[in-house]
Amino acid sequence: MIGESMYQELILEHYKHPQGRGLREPYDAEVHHVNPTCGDEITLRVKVGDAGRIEDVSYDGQGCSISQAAASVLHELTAGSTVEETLSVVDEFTRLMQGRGQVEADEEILGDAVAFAGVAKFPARVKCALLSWMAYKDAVVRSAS
Amino acid sequence: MIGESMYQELILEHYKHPQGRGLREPYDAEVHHVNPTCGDEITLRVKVGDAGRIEDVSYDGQGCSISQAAASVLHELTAGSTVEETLSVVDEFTRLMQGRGQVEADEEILGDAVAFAGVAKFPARVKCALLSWMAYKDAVVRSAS
Amino acid sequence: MTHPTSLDVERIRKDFPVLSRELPGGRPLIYLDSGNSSQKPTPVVETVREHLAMHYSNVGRAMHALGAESTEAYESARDKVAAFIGAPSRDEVIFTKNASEALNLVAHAFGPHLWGSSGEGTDPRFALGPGDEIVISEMEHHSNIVPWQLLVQRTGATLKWFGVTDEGRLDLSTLDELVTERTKIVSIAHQSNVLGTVNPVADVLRRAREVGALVMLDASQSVPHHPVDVAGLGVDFVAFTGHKMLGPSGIGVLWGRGELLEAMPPFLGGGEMIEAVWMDHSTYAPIPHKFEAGTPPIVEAIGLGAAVDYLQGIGMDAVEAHERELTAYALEALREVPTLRLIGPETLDRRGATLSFTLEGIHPHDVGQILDDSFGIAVRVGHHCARPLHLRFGIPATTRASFYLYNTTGEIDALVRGLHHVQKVFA
Amino acid sequence: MTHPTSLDVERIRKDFPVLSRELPGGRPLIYLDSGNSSQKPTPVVETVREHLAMHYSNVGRAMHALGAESTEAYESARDKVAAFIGAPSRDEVIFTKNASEALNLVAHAFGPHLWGSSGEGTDPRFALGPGDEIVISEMEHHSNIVPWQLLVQRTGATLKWFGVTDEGRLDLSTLDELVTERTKIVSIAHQSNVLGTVNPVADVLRRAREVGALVMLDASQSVPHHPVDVAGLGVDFVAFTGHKMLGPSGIGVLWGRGELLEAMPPFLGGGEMIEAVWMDHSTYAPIPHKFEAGTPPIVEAIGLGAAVDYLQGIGMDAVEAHERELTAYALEALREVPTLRLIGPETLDRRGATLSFTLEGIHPHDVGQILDDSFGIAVRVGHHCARPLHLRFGIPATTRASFYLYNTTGEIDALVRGLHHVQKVFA
Ligand SMILES: Cc1ncc(COP(=O)(O)O)c(C=O)c1O
Ligand SMILES: Cc1ncc(COP(=O)(O)O)c(C=O)c1O
Repeated sequence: MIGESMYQELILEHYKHPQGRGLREPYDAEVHHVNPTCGDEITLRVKVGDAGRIEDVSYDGQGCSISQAAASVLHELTAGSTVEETLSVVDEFTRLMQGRGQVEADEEILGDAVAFAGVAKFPARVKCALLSWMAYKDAVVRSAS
Repeated sequence: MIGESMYQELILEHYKHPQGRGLREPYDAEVHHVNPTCGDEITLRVKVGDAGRIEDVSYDGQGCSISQAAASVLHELTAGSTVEETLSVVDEFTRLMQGRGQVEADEEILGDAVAFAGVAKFPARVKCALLSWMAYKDAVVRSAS
Repeated sequence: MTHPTSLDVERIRKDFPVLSRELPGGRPLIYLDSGNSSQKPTPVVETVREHLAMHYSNVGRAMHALGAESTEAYESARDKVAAFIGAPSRDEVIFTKNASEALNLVAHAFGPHLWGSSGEGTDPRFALGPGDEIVISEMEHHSNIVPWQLLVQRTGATLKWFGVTDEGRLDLSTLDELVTERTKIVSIAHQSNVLGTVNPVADVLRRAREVGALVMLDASQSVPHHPVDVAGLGVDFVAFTGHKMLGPSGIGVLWGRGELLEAMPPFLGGGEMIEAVWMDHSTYAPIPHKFEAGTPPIVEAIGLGAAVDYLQGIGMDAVEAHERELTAYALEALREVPTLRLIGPETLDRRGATLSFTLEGIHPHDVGQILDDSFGIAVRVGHHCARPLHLRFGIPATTRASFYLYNTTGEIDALVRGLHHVQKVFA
Repeated sequence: MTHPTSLDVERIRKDFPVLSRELPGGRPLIYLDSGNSSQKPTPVVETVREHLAMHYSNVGRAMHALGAESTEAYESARDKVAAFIGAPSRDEVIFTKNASEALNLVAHAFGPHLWGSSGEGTDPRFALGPGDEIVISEMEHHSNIVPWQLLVQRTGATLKWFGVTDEGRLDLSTLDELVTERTKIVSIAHQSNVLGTVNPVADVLRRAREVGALVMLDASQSVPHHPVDVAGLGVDFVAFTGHKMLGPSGIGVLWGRGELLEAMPPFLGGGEMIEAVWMDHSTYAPIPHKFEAGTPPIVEAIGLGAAVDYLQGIGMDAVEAHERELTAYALEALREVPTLRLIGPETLDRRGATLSFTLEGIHPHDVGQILDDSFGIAVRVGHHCARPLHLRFGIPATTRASFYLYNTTGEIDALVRGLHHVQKVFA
């Protein structure tokens, strides 16, 4: 596999061994998002604890390796961070994904999620990568209200 | 002026010295045709005599040199011929004009009207050349009914 | 008689410089996505370049040397396309920007129009309102679905459709209930862009004629790959697109029976489609110009003309025969890939060189991207703008390989090797 | 500060190979018809060639190396165009096939729509029926007249228009009576393609805003020749066309305020403009894709991107200044031609480099053709797709010379010599 590949080992790892997969209790909000273009779907729950710290992000869904791995990476990155911190990661991830491969990823902020940089060149795949992240953003907003 | 020119001396001659111009009596049919694209217009009268011979084609109008010269040449070519003969000339002239410069003109049939061959390359001018000829065809049909 | 398969694929490949290109990372290119869009041979590219650089000007309206050259080249392209599809008259060939515009153009001809001020009432064949029906099929490309959905929303008419059988054929068992006296037009694909199925035009046409309905073919996937004779087919409208038949992007074609095109109201308004304009009304140019508003895709039409020349130089019979050989080979070769499920006819009977399939447990997105990443194999993955057809088969997406005159059996072997590799990666 | 006129016309001319071409009969080419369509510089031609030959594939939907290259190039062209016209967002730039399609697209947004099934009602700003009014002007190109005529025929609304003064200015004396609470949209040329007049956008916009009407500019003749900043102008929609600004044929642009584009119903239906499709309804993609049905003019957009790069490399200020010099020179030079009557402003005040005129007793068709025949001078003759404007001046046609960055004062001298010759021929 070539260097530029979209299929970084890390993505395949997360796809084959998803972190935190499965829906768990307790949770503050649950959302269900679908990508109508390709049929990928995700159900995602958020539990926010004291001081606005994420206690758990649990999820289930189906779709391609990109959408599944993105959910797994999301689970890892959010664990233990404050809502605010995670939302800035979501923003940076969104910026990277919508940058058509022209945007430099900020590894400081994104951590493992930089592995998705190659996806940004394929508009049709961007939504796969963003599905769980958008669901997460939605769930966080709902949990606050 | 170059060889391929649309402005054959003959066209300029007819434009400057139009043959048979002016509306005359008697006549069997009168028509008025307009080219809405460029505003050229013509009024044309036909007098058919014994044995279907054209006795007179008289006309008046305004427009570019091509449309004016075409009417003058028409007057000359029809004089003394049978209706049938003239209609085959009209057909050949139409074929030449609509041939986009790809059609060989039949000089036998067309006589002086071959001078218009260069016009066929300019779709916007084809209608100028055809204006009086179409009016003539129309007038002949009407004179017969 | 020459053997119809006498197509020299190695010589042909030399005309397509991109086929010898090296992709980033040193991958070769194995292009199996011509159903999406085809590559362009050097004569087409050079025709476009030469015209843009040395002969360009606007057409029709310009009365100077360059104007004459451009107009002649543009109108010659119309002659070429007309001859290529057996159109009874060159004036029946309308240049659009793609097949989608051609389909929308016909859809927009229907309705309760008020063309009164230009002296035309609605021709009864195009009068459409509540109670009237339009029939399409479940295997259509979105471009032959959405224009009709928008039309029934505008007019209150009803949209109906043929189902698709498990083998990927048009389900004609309901033909007589579906196409009735209420039907104004039946619009179906000549060849499916997913299944490869070639539809039985004559059967549909016979019923449509019985009830007085018009028939339109979306020939986007047939005209590039088979000899197509519109007069012989006997339908009313045919739409196709230049970029799938070796031509440039930005050019499509609507062919229609002259008498119908003349009866239709104009679609887009603007320069070139008029006869005379006053502030409060206009009269329209004769066809084909009536439907070509504004500066047309000049160089694109000329490039399409060059593509038609190229295809005719090889011969559409030879193209068809070559693709048939590739299809036979691929149907056989794909059989050995474990868990591969073909969506569409499994035999050569009435099908073209488009093969869509799924691999158990592996999302087509992943199949396509690994094929590309690892081997430079370009296939299409997703629903191929035919989502209802995928819903029909209960799958969100497929992987599609589609062949053209420049493809080889060696490339099909590479695809099979690639699919084995994909299965290893996701094992 | 650099002098704005620092445009090296001799260097620029080398980028346009056709300008050194010899026409049949050994004539040089003197191209004064850029208002009709411009010539193309080598970087544009080469970008088109290179993309067609080596990087081509369909965009958006394709997930392979060529698909990524093509998509990236296509979407970059959108970025370039957006930056060129100062669009607040790239998503507000919609690629059409020409300016005419852009104008028709906006006209089709109006009506008593039934977009219910896709969850959208008609936005009140686009609801149009009897009693509602649309305002254009008497100096419009047919492409900004006929789409509105067709719209009022479909809907029963009323079309009104600004008159034109004897000097060729928009007659604003009736502004308040013309643009009223009943007006839904005012659509006018930014610069007239016959008169050269640059219209006072701010005055019209102020009144439109007072009454809540939308404003569209037909910028086909301004964007190629002046720095244009759509946000600064403050209007709602702007249409222009690639082939007049050094780009290929087959590509146009609609810019619109994002919020309005989102509120508008889709126009053409098909692939790429959808979010999801079922047989009985569909949901639509976000802008810009919502308005780009089917395979877009891919290579054409990329070529337009290269044209924008070229123009920006020279600087639109420099282009404008150069054309201003040419216009000043031409206004002066044409004065010495006997019986020449200029139609349009006689001074440099608010006018572009387009000069239309008549010669007494000589039909413009004859003027144009003799200029071409004898000297290779390409001008446009006729009504230039603005027949109502010619009716307004009581003339069937004019001769029009229009200049661009590659023209020289020497070419204007040739035109003047040519006109003297024409007068001799017909004396
Ligand atoms: C002012 C104006 N509007 C609209 C158009 C139409 O542009 P197009 O022919 O590219 O659609 C033109 C040019 O033809 C024009 O000059
Ligand atoms: C069957 C079919 N119809 C219509 C189209 C639409 O063609 P275009 O995208 O050129 O409008 C396509 C291709 O995309 C197709 O495969």
